[in-house]
Amino acid sequence: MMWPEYVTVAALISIGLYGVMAKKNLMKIFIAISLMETGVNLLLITIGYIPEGTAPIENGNFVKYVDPLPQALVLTAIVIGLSVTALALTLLIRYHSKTGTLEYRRGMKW
Amino acid sequence: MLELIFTALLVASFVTLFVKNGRVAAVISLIASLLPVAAIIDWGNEFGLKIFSFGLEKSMDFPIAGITMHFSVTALAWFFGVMIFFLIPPIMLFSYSFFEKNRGFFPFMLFLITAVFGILLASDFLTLFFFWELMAASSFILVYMGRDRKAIISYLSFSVLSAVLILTGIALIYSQNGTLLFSNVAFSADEVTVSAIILMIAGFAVKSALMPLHAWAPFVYSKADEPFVAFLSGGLSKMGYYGMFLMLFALPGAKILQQYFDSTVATYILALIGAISAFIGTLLAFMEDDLRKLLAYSSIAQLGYIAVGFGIGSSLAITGALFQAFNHAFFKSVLFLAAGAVAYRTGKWKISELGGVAYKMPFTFMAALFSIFALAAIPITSGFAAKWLLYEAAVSNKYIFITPIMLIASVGAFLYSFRILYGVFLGENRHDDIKEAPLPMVAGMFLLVMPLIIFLIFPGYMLDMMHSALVNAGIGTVSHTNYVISTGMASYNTIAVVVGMMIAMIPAFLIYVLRKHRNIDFKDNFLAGEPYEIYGHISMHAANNFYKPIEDVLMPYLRRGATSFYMALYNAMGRVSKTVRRIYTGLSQDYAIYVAVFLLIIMGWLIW
Amino acid sequence: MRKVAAIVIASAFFAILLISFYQIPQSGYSGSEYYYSNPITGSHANESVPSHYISGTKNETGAVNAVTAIVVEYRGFDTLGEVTVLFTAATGVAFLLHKGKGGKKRAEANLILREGSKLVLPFILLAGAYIFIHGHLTPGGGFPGGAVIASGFLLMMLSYPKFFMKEKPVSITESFAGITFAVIGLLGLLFASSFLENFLPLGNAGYLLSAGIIPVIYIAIGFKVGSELSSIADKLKEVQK
Amino acid sequence: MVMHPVLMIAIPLLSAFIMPLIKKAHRYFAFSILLLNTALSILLFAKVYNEGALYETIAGFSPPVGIYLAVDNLSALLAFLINIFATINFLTSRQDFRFSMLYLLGVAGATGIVLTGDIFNMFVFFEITAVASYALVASKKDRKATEGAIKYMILGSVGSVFMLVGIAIIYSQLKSLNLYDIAARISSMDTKMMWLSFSFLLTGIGVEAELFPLNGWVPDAYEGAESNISSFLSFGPSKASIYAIARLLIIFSMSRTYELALYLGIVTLLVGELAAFTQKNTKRMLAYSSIGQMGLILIAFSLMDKTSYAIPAAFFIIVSHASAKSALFLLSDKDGFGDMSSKYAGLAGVLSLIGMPPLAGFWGKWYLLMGVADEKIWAVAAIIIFSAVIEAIYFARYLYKNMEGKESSRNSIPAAVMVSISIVMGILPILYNMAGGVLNA
Repeated sequence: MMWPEYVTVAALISIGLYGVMAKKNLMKIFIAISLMETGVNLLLITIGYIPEGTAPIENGNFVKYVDPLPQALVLTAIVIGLSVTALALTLLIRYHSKTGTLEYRRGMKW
Repeated sequence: MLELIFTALLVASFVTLFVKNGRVAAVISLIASLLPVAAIIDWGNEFGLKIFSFGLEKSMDFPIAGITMHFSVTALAWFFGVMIFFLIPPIMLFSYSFFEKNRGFFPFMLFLITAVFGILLASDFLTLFFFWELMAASSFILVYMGRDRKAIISYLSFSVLSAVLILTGIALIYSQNGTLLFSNVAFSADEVTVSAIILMIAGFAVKSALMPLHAWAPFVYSKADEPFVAFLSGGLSKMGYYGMFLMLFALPGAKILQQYFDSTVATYILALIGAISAFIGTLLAFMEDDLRKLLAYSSIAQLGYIAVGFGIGSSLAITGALFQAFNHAFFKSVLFLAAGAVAYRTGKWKISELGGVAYKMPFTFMAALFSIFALAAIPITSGFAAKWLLYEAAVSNKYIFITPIMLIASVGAFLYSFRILYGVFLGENRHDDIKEAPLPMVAGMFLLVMPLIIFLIFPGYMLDMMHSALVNAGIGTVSHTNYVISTGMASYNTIAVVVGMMIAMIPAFLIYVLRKHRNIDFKDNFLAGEPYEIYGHISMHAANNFYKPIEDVLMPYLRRGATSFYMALYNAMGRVSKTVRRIYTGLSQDYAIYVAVFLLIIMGWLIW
Repeated sequence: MRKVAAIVIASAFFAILLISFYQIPQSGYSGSEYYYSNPITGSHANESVPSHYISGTKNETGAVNAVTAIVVEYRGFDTLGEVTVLFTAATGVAFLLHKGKGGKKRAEANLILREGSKLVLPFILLAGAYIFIHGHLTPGGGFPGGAVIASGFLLMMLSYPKFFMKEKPVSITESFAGITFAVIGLLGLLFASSFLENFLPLGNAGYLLSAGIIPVIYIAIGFKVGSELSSIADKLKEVQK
Repeated sequence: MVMHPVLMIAIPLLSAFIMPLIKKAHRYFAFSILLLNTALSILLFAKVYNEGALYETIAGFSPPVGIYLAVDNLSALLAFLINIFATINFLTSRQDFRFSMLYLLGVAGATGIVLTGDIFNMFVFFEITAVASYALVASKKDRKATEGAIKYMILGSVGSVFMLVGIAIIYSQLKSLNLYDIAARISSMDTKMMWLSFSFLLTGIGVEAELFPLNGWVPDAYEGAESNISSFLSFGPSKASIYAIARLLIIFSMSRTYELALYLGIVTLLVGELAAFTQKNTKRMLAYSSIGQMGLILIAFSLMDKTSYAIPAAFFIIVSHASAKSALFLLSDKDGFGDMSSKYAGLAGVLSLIGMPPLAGFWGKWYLLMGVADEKIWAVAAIIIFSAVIEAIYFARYLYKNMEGKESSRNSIPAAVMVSISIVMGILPILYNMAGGVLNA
């Protein structure tokens, strides 16, 4: 059981969630989402990790390799997170230029 | 052959959709509407109407959409077919003059006819429901053309209510029986079947405008095109009773209900609802100023009697009910058409604004007059025979509560018929510049009056026609000859009655012919010869506020009727809806809280 | 009020996540409880999926880096999707921000930064290219390589306020790289039996020219990611106020 | 020709990559690709229908090791639906080549969700569709569209994080990402972990599938977006996601999950219909109504383990909702049905949604109530009846409101074609054989 990693994961996701729920500024909300994504990526890596494992690159001498699949998944997840962030920034720029603020003002409801 | 009729109707419907000229469309529709009539006449050879035969098959299995639709004509369906399909050609004839341009009445009317044809021929529940929904859809579009908000909303919501109730019932029956064919369905007295029967009857009751489910009728009847309303009231409302008859007697649901409740309470409630419909419908009718709404309430009332008959369930009662249904189909169609013809010439619907139309439109008046006689069940009309059978059934079954209600309602029918007669057709002549309705309209109305006259003299023919339907349902028939109906209590000899009435009429006729009479101006009549001028502008229109005292007494109670109940429900739903919409606060932070809480809750629910 | 609710919910979340992570086993991936079954044939295997990757990478793909083998070969379809997501985002950014010309003038960077970045740029690009070309041999690959390349252009944007990526060459590179990836996939369908299947000789594992289509795809990805990230940065910079 | 389902994903992706090179003819190009995809999906369905479920491995590795596509009748049909509606809807696009690219990518993503047999791959396709949809929603370039897109994006990102957590938990237990491998070995999973992963996945996918209470973004995004994009959202991502939830239910085949889905469906149905009841803004009303319909579909899917009517019911509701609601959204750019084809589309669409034959909605209602009656779940029957009436009322109001139209919607002909598909689907016999002989009484 790897306490530090898992505590970090849980903390990142919870803090991110808190940010999404409580922050008014949209920029901060997207930062919070990035935090959550980082937390999940760390979770995936941690799941694949074996104590004393090495990177799964074969170099002749047999050693204990860590699980390579989560690393591949994380690669994908990072890129996806990056894409979403890029698009989010774009939308925030637009929102700011339309309303002059990064908070909901007289937004759509009901 | 049978599929040819369906195809021809559908093709005609599509063709008329693209014909802009109303006359051409009317002719096409008229010809197409003769097809089901021909089919009915052909099948009549088996069921008691021998005219001619061209050998149309009686059943058909039609595979469509991966399922098989079963069609076959039964005695019951045939009787209702006679009732409904003979209405249509005259209505089409009427529409020939009524619609200058084809705005969609004809195609959807033909579609509606197809649907009704399908309902009557259906011999399994899926087919029945399929065509039932087609009927609902096409009639909704016809209502939609009336462009009235309340009519559209109420008709669509009640149609859907009816459809889902029926569908649920069908689904329950299927889950109990594993089959949908009428011939294979065997009811048993368990709660699933009983609730299925009750749900389906409630669903059918919507279409026949029984009292708590009637709220759509006044709006729809007063706003849609007249020929359609004539068919809606005359024909489509009978489809509800067809379904009820099917559920109660053809598939013996009435027996099951009796078995399950160990008493006739369920059918008694049906009869009671029918009687209340008749009573309240009548009350509402004679206070109504809008001619079409008056006729709508009158329809509700008259249709209530049929439910009474079904509820009583004796052979006498059912015979009376079917007879009443038949009469109502024709006289109410004529009345709506006559109202349409009057409006066609005058452009007015309010009784208080009409008057003296009969002087200019005598033929319309005659058709309407006869229908009103039938409606009010005056003894020389076929309406009387039907009501008489019903009363006798109610009395002989000791329905001591229902009988008086019906009698009062029947008296009420006189009251509002009088208003139609006097307020619209007689009285002060306010319309000098109108002329008689066009010939096709008059012809249509007179064609519809014909059956009323035939069955006035020969009610036995009517009983012959429903004979096999009743026998198949195991109900038994009333003994009769062509013009004598004999029940346990008495016998009704139409020849004697007609001759008696004639004899009574002779003195009046002689007086009219022999004595020199002079026409008295209406104003003199009204003011007993005093000079009109001294009164200034007084309303001489007797139909205006005619029943004011009764209205003053009853209106406070009637105002809390079903319609206002539905309105209250509607408003309450609106408030609930507004509250629910508050969930969507428009803040993504709140939504994120929902997501997180949802996740926590389902985790908790699943794990612990 | 909202903050209190958020704190309560977030801490509940924290607790639940911790409790659930507590139960995640760390016993590696080779236990018999992880033995997979083939969903098509229904047969059961005597190994788990990750151990298949570890043992089979060299023989089945010719690559040495198991992560690369998974990213490009075993789960190459995911990677195609991933590239597509990035592509979608880049397109979206361009779609939503296009014609945002100019922005306020910024002060020029100082001489050292300007000249220095000119000096390092080729090396950065070279390093990026090295990373994605050797993706099947060493840690790294198309994505990190592309990101390094984009960082070079980002550096240029920072030091030269008037530095703009030319839209046309960037988008053509982007397109061609994407087309290469998809076409290689389709060629796999044509020459071998399934989409993205290797149809080139595997070569000697451990050498640069080995592992069949992996280097080709990774080079394409490297170009694609590089150009996309640069164009995103460029677009976001354009509208800066 | 050997039919490869992967082409239905690869070809749109490839053509999206090609698109910047041929900016001029982008509309024709994208349209022909969509047509091609539709044709492929028809071929695919024919093949699956005749030969049974189809598996296609990707990159030549047998499934749990590699990714594979698993196509059965339902997924082939859904792929067909998504593609054909996308084709028709695309006729209404009037924007530049980037729009066409995003649109193609969105469609490819939705198709991928439906076809794939791998949970992580599904996640990737979810992201493709989602990212494309965010951009498409924002394409209107006004404040409302941006706001809707931002809300969609925030919830979508949170959802995707949760989905990934769910995937991670499953992976930590089974070391496999293949849906069917997971389904086969789910019983060997620790129960608590199983429920955890199920909750995370349900929440993650539920955001896209518009389930209450995860659907906060729905009304805003639908209202803000251009009408053809609202239409796209209602037949593309949402339908693919609800199908993904159905798959999730099949994988975690436990009576409790089905029960949960049933409750969720009921709540979603009621909230959606009630919220639509007094909504004055047409697009918002349609959005709430979509939520309700999604609940209905989920109710149908949640009866999957009990009755064979469930899947046909869900399918027909999906068809009816996808065609009719998309058509109504297309018409919502103008108030009122001005011309003949928009009148037809509006009326037939509403009639399909409230379940009139021979439109597809009728069969949905029919099968659903059959299933409910089979199971004798009275409360559900009552709720369905109640919601049907509510729906009828607000749609009647909608029809009334739109009756007097002076100017006609620019999208009226595509909308009419879309609704016609609902009719064709309602009559096409082949679909009923799917349901087996249950109807041949």
